[in-house]
Amino acid sequence: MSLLAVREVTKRFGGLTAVDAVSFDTHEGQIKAIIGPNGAGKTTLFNVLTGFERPEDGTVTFDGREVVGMRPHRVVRAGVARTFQNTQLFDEMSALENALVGRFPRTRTGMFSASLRLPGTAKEERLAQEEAAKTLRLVGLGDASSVPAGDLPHGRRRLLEIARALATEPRLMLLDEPAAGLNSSETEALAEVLYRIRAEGITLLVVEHDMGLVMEVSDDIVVLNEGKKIAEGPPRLIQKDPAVIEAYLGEEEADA
Amino acid sequence: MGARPGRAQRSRLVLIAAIVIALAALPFVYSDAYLLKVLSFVGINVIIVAGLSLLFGYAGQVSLGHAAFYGIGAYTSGVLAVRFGWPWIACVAAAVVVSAIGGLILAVPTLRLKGHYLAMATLAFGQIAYVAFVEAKGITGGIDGLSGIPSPSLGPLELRSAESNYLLVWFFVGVALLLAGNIVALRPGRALRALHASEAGAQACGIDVVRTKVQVFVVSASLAGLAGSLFAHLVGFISPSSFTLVLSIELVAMVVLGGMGSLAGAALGAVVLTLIPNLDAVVPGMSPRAVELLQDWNADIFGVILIVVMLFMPGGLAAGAGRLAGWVRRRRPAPSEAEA
Amino acid sequence: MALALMLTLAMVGCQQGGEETTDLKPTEEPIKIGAVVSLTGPYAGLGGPEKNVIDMEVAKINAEGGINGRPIEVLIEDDGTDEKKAQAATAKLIDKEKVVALIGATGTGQTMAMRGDVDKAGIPQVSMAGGTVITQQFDKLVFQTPWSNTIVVPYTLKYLQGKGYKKVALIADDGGFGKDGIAVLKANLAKYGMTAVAEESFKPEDTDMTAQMTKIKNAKPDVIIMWTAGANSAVVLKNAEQLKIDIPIVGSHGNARMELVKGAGAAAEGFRFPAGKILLPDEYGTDSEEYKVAKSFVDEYTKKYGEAPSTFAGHAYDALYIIVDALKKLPADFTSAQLRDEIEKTKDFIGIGGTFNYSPTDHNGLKESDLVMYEVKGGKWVIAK
Amino acid sequence: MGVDAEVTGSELLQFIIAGLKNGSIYALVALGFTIVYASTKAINFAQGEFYMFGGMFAVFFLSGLGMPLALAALVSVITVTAVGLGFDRVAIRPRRDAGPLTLIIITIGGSMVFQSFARHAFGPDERPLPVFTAGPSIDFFGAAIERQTLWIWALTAVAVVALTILYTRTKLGRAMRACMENREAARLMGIDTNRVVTISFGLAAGLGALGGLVVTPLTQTAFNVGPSMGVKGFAAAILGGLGNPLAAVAGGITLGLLESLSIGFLSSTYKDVIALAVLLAVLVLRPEGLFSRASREKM
Repeated sequence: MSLLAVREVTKRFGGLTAVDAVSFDTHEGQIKAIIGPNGAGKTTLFNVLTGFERPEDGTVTFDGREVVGMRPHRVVRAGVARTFQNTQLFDEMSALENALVGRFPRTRTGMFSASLRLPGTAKEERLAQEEAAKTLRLVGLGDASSVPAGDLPHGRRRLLEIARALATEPRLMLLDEPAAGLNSSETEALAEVLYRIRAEGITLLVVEHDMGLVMEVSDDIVVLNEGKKIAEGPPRLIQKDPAVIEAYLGEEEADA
Repeated sequence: MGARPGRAQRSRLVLIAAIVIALAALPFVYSDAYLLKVLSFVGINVIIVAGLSLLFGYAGQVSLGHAAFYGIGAYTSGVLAVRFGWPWIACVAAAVVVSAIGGLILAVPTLRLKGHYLAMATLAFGQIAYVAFVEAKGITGGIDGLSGIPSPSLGPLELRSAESNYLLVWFFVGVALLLAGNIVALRPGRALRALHASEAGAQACGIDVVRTKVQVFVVSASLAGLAGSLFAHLVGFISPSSFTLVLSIELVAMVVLGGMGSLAGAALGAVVLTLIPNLDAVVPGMSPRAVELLQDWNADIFGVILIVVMLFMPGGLAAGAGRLAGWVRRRRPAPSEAEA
Repeated sequence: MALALMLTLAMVGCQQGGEETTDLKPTEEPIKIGAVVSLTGPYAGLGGPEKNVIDMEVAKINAEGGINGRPIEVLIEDDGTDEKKAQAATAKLIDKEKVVALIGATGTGQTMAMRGDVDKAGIPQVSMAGGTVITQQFDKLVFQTPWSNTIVVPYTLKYLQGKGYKKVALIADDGGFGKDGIAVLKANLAKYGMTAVAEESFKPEDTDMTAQMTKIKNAKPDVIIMWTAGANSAVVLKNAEQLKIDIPIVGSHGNARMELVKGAGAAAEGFRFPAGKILLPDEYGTDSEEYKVAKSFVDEYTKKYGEAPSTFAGHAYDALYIIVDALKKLPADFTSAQLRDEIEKTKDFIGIGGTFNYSPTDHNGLKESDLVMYEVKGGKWVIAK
Repeated sequence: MGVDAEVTGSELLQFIIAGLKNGSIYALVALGFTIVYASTKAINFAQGEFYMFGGMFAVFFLSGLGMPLALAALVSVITVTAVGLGFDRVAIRPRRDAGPLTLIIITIGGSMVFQSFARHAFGPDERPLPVFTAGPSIDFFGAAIERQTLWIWALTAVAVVALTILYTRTKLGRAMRACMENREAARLMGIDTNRVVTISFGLAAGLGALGGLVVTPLTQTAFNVGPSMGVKGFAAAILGGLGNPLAAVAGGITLGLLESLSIGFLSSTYKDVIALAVLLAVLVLRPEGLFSRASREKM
């Protein structure tokens, strides 16, 4: 059974169709990549899958529940976490605090109980701290827990955002270009982290431009172009797919 | 909170304890009605600013209408006491509830607004509330104000003296700061800061942005309402001119001057800016001429302090004090700064 | 904590030291009176002359031997036209300076705000603000010196009735003065056979009233009554001129300021307003006692400060001398209750605003006969016919 | 009052004239807000004081120093522009990159100091200024237009045209517009953004001063007239849509008309409430302002 089922999702902005009747499935324990040239609609698709955008058409089912119409925080609580292409960290908060915010859906202390420090809040806080620290260690940021997120170098910011998403205890994680701006050793470390996450039993859906990384880590690839799905399959087949090659060649020509 | 909670936290607790004891002991060792009255006004502003700090300093939602919530609290309390003879504690509770409702009424339609647009919307709300205070003469007493508001009382115990009112106000200051302090130290406080830094990031962490914004607005408004109630019973007379835009602007200035995202800073900002016009209350032995000059140049001093702090203390008084403390600590040979 | 305690103790020490040094002449310890005046904020223009008068007259009283040999000292505090500051100042004057009586405040709101502390301390307060509420919400400790609207409005309406006007248009600011005036006007119009055909208001800080005046023009009243005190009075007159409204306009005692005549220029010609006789002391008759008091006050003030005193200056003069006259009648060991009683017994006190007669039911003390109707002619005040 | 007579055409015209007159002043102040906002993203709380200074300095140069009216007016606008430039130099430039909040608090401080300065220097009473052209008001289809109102319209129009030329025809104006769109990008393009901020403070001060100057003959001026006009100008700028000069002008005119028509058809007591309620409705329904096409902030 698929964990995430995307069916005929269409999202338009004015006259532009950013995502055009896209369907695919993601299975439990997979690392699935979404690739495509710039403007193919990958980020928009992510926004639809996580409740940030509402599609005009189509359904998104996660673990048997309809995601379309859920607001983003509900989607996270249902078990889908995400990162952003432009990292959305809380810069003035420490790395640990960022990860602690990630614990939000798995903790309960509200304004009222916090203000009075009702019984249970201290215990919950302590556990949350431990969990948050654990996710930091998992991505290799155990040494940076007290550093403000704004002071971290770019590569570590990407890792911190992953840690924060991990802290929400997701079953599915959506990573939007996690390797963008990373150097090769950082990218290798990232691949390592992705395997570790999968080892935790978490399914991954990754938008990525770094083909080396995509081919290395993903079990399955969806290719988008101009909002449409043009191919889907394992890496070795995708590499040879004429439609994919065509789409990428087009982009290179445009860039040149 | 740093990596070494032990020592830093201990010294902070000692500092807080010292402040609490000094404030509580003050009226017993030195009873000066003027000083106590001024400090009561300071305390009232600290309570409002504690709430505004949550809303603005932490969650980044600006409000130029907080004088309205303060006024709603004051009028609720005053009207119920004067016209309906409610007991004091019931008036306080009603003031908190009614201003919380006011916060809800403002928060819901303005949820989508950010920055200067939110500032303008809250400003408009404040101005409309002011007109309501003036025009609802049958209830509020109109522009002439509402007089004869009784002193706080608990059963047969009536708190009329400056000392008892001072202690009452600062008791509530303590409560307000404790509640707000707990909020910011725990999960909801992190949600507020997250919201401020990145709404998308906060949503991606499962934070219900709408609900959190409404909640913090309500909490903030109810603290202002509490302060308003205390004010009404402390002074016995309220009129619309105590709840104007000028006050709202001053309150925002207190939060920024003290330090965004710092409760202690905001409180410090409130203390400093409230004391300026009545500096002679805390500085003993000022000559009448000096007092006269102080009053004449009050606005200039206020303005110059705002400018100078903003120019030379990025992050406000709290950050400035923190840097000063850090400098002092560094002057002493510290054993090991084991920080990453 | 020990540090905080030490600091507190040090403050106590300092304070006691400070108090001792102020008593330079223990044999003739001054009688302390407190004054709460708006020297900054919107009412700064009113409070300034009030302070001037107090400074001038206190020096004069002390030069003439003070009160039964004791000098007086008036401690002036600025309330910044702010009620909270007025209260802090009151607490300071009562508890720290131990004043025997309070003058002030300049504004009605500030006066009302002082009441709680005044009641607690049980000392008399003589306000320089004109709000009806001050003496209508009666407090046996609180007196006032300006004409309240309950005196000025009937006087004005009687005058207008004499002119045969029936339909009036009302325009007022929506601050304390204007709102109070409108309320008293509406309560009294019928008594003088008049009806209101229009009622308009504006905010004290508004800069244009052509829309309001257009509506008034449309209502075709016999006379326009304008109840406001600030700079807007001139704007109303100018807007009326601009709209070619040739309906007579009558103002209030809040218009007895030369700034209005200067500000409105030609538009002020023919404008009438009621006020005390201080503007033209000759009205008293040059051989009367009232004339002498007013004339010497005007002359001294003009000599010292280079401009004629405003009516607000007169309110401060009256407040000060009402207290001083009461003090003169009391023994050296008087109590505040005695002082209050003595102020209430004030009879035929010839002041600047008129002749004061306080009673247990009347803490305003003035009568309609203390007023005259003025008219602006050739940029000057003359008695209106 | 229940005695409202029919509103005739000439009265309606009179309300519109009043609205356009006040609206022009609001527009000049709103322009100041929007120009500073465009370059700093901050609201200049001292804008109302520039307005106050415009009238106050003119009074001082005229009655205090005996200059002829035209010269006094000109020197006043120049002086206030210099004050704006000086304020930027002393208090804004050192913390220009600290973010809008810091700048806002600095301008609040500036507004207090300016206001207090005016009280100390010029006294607490209101001060008059003569009209630019004496004479009775002009009849216009049964409505009256005061001569000074023509001056207000003329000078507002000149200011708007000059500003449009500056923005569209000069290199400086293009730099300012680039800053408005995206300050970082403008800096990368080699535009001296510091200079743009300085100039915007000077322009804002000059425009505010012009507003205060032309209206003082009608209203007189005093040390404390700034804040309430500041609020009106801010409201007008928001109503139109922040950051767009033409929208600010449209916002100012709209606000002026809204007020005078509220008085004319509804109630003078609630005219501000009505204007503010409309403003709130606009904010809630169209947060980007009535006349601005600027896209809403993206996620």
